[in-house]
Amino acid sequence: MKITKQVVEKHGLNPEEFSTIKKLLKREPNLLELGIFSAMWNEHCSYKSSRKHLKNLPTRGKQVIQGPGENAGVVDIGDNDAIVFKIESHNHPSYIEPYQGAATGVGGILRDVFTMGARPIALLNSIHFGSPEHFKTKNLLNGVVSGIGGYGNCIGIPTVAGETKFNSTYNENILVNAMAIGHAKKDKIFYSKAKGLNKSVVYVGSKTGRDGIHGASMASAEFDENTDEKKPTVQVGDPFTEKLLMEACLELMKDNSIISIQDMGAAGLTSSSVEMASKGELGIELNLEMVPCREDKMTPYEMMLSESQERMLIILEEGKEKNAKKIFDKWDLDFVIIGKTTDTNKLVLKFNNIIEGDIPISALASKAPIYDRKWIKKKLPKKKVDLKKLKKIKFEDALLKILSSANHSNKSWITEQYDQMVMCDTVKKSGADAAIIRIHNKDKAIATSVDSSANYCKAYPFSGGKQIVCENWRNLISVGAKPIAVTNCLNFGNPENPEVMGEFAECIQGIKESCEFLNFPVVSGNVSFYNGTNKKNINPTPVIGGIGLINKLIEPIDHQFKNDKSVIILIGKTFGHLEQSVFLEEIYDNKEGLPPEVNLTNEKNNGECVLELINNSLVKSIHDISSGGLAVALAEMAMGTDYGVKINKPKNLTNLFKYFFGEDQSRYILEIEKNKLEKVEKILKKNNIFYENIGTTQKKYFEIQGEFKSDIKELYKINNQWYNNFNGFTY
Amino acid sequence: MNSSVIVFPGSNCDRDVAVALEKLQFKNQMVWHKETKLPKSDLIVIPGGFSYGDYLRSGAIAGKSLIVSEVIKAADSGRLVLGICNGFQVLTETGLLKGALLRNNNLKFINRDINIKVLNNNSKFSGNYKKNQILKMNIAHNEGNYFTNQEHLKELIDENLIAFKYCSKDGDVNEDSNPNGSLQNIAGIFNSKKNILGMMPHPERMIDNLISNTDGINLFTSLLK
Amino acid sequence: MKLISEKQHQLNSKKNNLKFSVTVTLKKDVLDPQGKVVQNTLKNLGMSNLKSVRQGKYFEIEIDNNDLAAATESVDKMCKKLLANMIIEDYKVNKI
Amino acid sequence: MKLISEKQHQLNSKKNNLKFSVTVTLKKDVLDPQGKVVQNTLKNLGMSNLKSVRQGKYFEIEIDNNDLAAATESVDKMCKKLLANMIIEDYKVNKI
Ligand SMILES: Nc1ncnc2c1ncn2[C@@H]1O[C@H](COP(=O)(O)OP(=O)(O)O)[C@@H](O)[C@H]1O
Ligand SMILES: [Mg+2]
Repeated sequence: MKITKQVVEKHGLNPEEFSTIKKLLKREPNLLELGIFSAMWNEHCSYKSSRKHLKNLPTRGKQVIQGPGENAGVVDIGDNDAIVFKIESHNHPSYIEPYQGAATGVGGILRDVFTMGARPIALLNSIHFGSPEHFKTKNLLNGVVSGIGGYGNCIGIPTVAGETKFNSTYNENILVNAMAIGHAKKDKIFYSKAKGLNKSVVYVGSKTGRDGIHGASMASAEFDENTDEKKPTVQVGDPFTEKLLMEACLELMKDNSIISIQDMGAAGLTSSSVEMASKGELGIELNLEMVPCREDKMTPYEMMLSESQERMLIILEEGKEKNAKKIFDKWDLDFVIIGKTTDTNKLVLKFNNIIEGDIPISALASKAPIYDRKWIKKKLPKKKVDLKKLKKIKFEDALLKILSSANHSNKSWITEQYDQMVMCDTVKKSGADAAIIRIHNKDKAIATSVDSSANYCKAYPFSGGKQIVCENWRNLISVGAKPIAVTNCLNFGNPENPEVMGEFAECIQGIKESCEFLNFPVVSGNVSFYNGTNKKNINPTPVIGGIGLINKLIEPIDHQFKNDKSVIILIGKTFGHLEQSVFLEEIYDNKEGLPPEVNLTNEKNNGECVLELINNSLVKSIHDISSGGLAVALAEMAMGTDYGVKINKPKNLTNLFKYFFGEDQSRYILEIEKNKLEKVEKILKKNNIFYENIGTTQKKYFEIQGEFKSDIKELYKINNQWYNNFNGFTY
Repeated sequence: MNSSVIVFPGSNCDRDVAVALEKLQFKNQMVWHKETKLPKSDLIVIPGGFSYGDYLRSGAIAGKSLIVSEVIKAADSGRLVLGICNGFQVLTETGLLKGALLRNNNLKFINRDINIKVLNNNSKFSGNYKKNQILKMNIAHNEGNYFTNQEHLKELIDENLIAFKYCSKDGDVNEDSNPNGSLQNIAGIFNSKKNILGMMPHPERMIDNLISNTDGINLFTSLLK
Repeated sequence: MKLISEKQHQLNSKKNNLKFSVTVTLKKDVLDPQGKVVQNTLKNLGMSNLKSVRQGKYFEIEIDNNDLAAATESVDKMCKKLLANMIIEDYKVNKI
Repeated sequence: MKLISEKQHQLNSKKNNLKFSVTVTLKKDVLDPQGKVVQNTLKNLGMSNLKSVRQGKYFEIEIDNNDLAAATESVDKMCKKLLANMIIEDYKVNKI
């Protein structure tokens, strides 16, 4: 095929990029080579628009074994144990085919984790849909949820936490982010860097089919009216084969056969082989006729660009081939030596002994374009919302409306579709502020949560970025864990749009400040640009996935009230910040003003002090205050238990709604037994923590004195009915 | 007591049940499905999971594997066989237990704590429970909707072969306490000789208060008597 | 052929019902994990001359309408709207 | 009709392959929750004259054998041995 302008354009490369390719090659590429450049140089693989900004993120710390740049991040949790984790987006495929898109998203992120020698121990997800009224939402929601469950349940890894949000900004572009966590021995982590010459390059796993060709390029292009044409690139996941692949890889990893291992993710065989060679500063030569194929007459182009799932590339130590093959035979998986490492620093592709492609590795990796895209600072909203100008509403109506809303209703109809208990180490599952997963056979555990707040980030990307990190930190603290590191998935619109690029740059700046201040480094992550349609970009939606450590798991804590007549303590100052709150959004559809600002010093002090209280067994239950403010947080602590609260209205109350629905940051609600109050107050005072004693628990009723009283069973019912009303009968 | 846990490709509760067995003093061995001989064991467990991905029908393909013909022989000779979740599905597919497990009636995977009632405690598997005792267990399945023909149902009832039924917290057996549409709320059954038990709930998940509760322990300890 | 179908049609008209079968299959190049496993199992069971298995879905649909054209159209619509996912699947409708 | 099928047959013979379709459906007295939900969903989508939906499985099986009788028999065996669970399901084999 002649490489015309159209062919180049179809590969998502612009004319300048194409001329750079010609310069690097010192000739015209053929179609195979063009395809390979297109895969490696697209946003998804090259991070060409984001790299400059990502460099700002803090990635180091005593606890960090491996930061960004490998398949997943690795942190040290002591005793030769390491936690391997990462989050990744699968937004575009999930919009096109929700079940398979979401399922293969889970499959992909799991491979990233077990590639590094870790046995996956937990899955999380962050899913964002359009407004519930949008005609596509129901189908997408049901498809995505069953796809996530379908894959995770089948492979037998518990899905333990996540977040589900609805906002019209995602009407035409949903977000599906999946996170996986694995456990490895610190001295047995595997990396993708190739080493040594003439080593066997081995293909293992499923056969290669024609699926997902151009998938990686698709992930980096906006949707338009012609999205339909891109449809056949969706892949079907095969969790059963992935389970076999996982067990086989983990079995092979027990001895010292592997030099380097890399999953075939986006851009399949191309990116995996280039990555291994590039990191090892070597060349790789592949004999493509050896590649196990699912269909007849597959071409080298198709083999190199296929995104068939459930495949891996391994570089083996000499003489280990036979033993390795035995393991893969046992698991009924393909195992084929398809090439070798070379000293040419080139990717050489042969098909039946004819050289079909020959590209310097550096041209594909280190010399891939990097852009300093134009970006503009967000213009900040000046206006404060004047409550007096809004229609009056009763406290009761406001609270019930929020509790019954799509975003704040109970999500157990989702989480019950996930096996949360398999592996028998799930100490706290979905519903808690963070999940707790015990390290198998030990008495320590990790905590984990994913968080985002697109409304905050839209209004002021910088404080939004700061806030999500803090919210995540708070969720980990709230189950008694010491936060240690995060992964992040940055879902944004079109980076060629300077406003979007500005949102990106500023969110990262915010994330950086919080992570730095809290010693909460970023060890892995993923960027998803081009979320939007026809020039309408989604609200900036960075998602943070955090890990915390519980050194001694004695009495795990959660947010549910435990006793009658306990004292309720509110930690942190309440100013009554309502702009960008759920209250204004749900009740008045008002999205004006700035989001609440985080004071990092208070955040850190409050969190560390709360942790001290928990570690001294002084706290019965605890919940951080996030979207919905104090009232919603209190309701969440009560619903599903036998205990409600009796809250006194504060004396210096300026406005009831500001106090109860304001979203000021760095706050926690603690349930303290009366006889421990003195001790608790002593510690709080010693640490200079601002706190208020706001009421007590009581049986059966949720009560704000003089304002509102309801049976908690009633609240629970209201909180649980959204999905049934929404869904009716589904397929 | 010696036990064996059969491992199929796609089994994923094999480790969980092995942990439970060992914790409760069984001498356990894992048996890979390609093996043609069973080790000497008093109890054979077919664990939960998604053998062969649950492709075709859950349990169908595992039901055709080599090792299963050995399990059938062992069962016929009176050895104890326990099928949990996918294991129950495998047992019905092999015919060791009658009936079939259909899709849950809401067509969704269900993972939830539920209650079951011990209907028959006069068996090797349930001797340590009290009759009509209410247990809290965890279910996690797509196909737990037990179905059988009228004739067999009558046999199950007449011969007291229903081991467990789904019930409410207070022991009510009714539609509201039926999570998956199972016939008569059936959660587990015996074969006529009561040496085989198939059940959808996961007793191995209920042996540790830190994770859940300890309602599953008596099932394993009953066997030790 | 025509005769039978007419007779059937008359029969159906009496009951005022038309019956269709719908088969939904994965598109040619799309991975069929189920079919693959079934195929391997059958081979392991000794079915040596088996060449390939692809698995799909099957529906039997009864329509309360004796206008064949209209009924066929509505079944077609059902396929497009719900029964088949046109991105990875094809479907076929047959009058039975 | 016949013509096409004959031609196809010849074509298949050349390749030495025979192709069958198998449909597996739940027995009449077995509850079909899947079919029921599909039916309700279709009704909710406005398909008012829908009378009933039953859901089953569909297989396309290629046999490397040009003896029709033998091939049909071996497909039948596959059904009995694996594809259908005769306790709850019926099956039908068709040459295609
Ligand atoms: N898609 C999902 N998958 C798993 N768990 C979910 C999902 N959506 C929500 N959850 C769970 O529901 C609970 C409430 O979610 P959210 O309101 O986002 O919590 P928080 O405000 O503490 O971050 C959390 O425990 C979360 O883990
Ligand atoms: Mg929280």
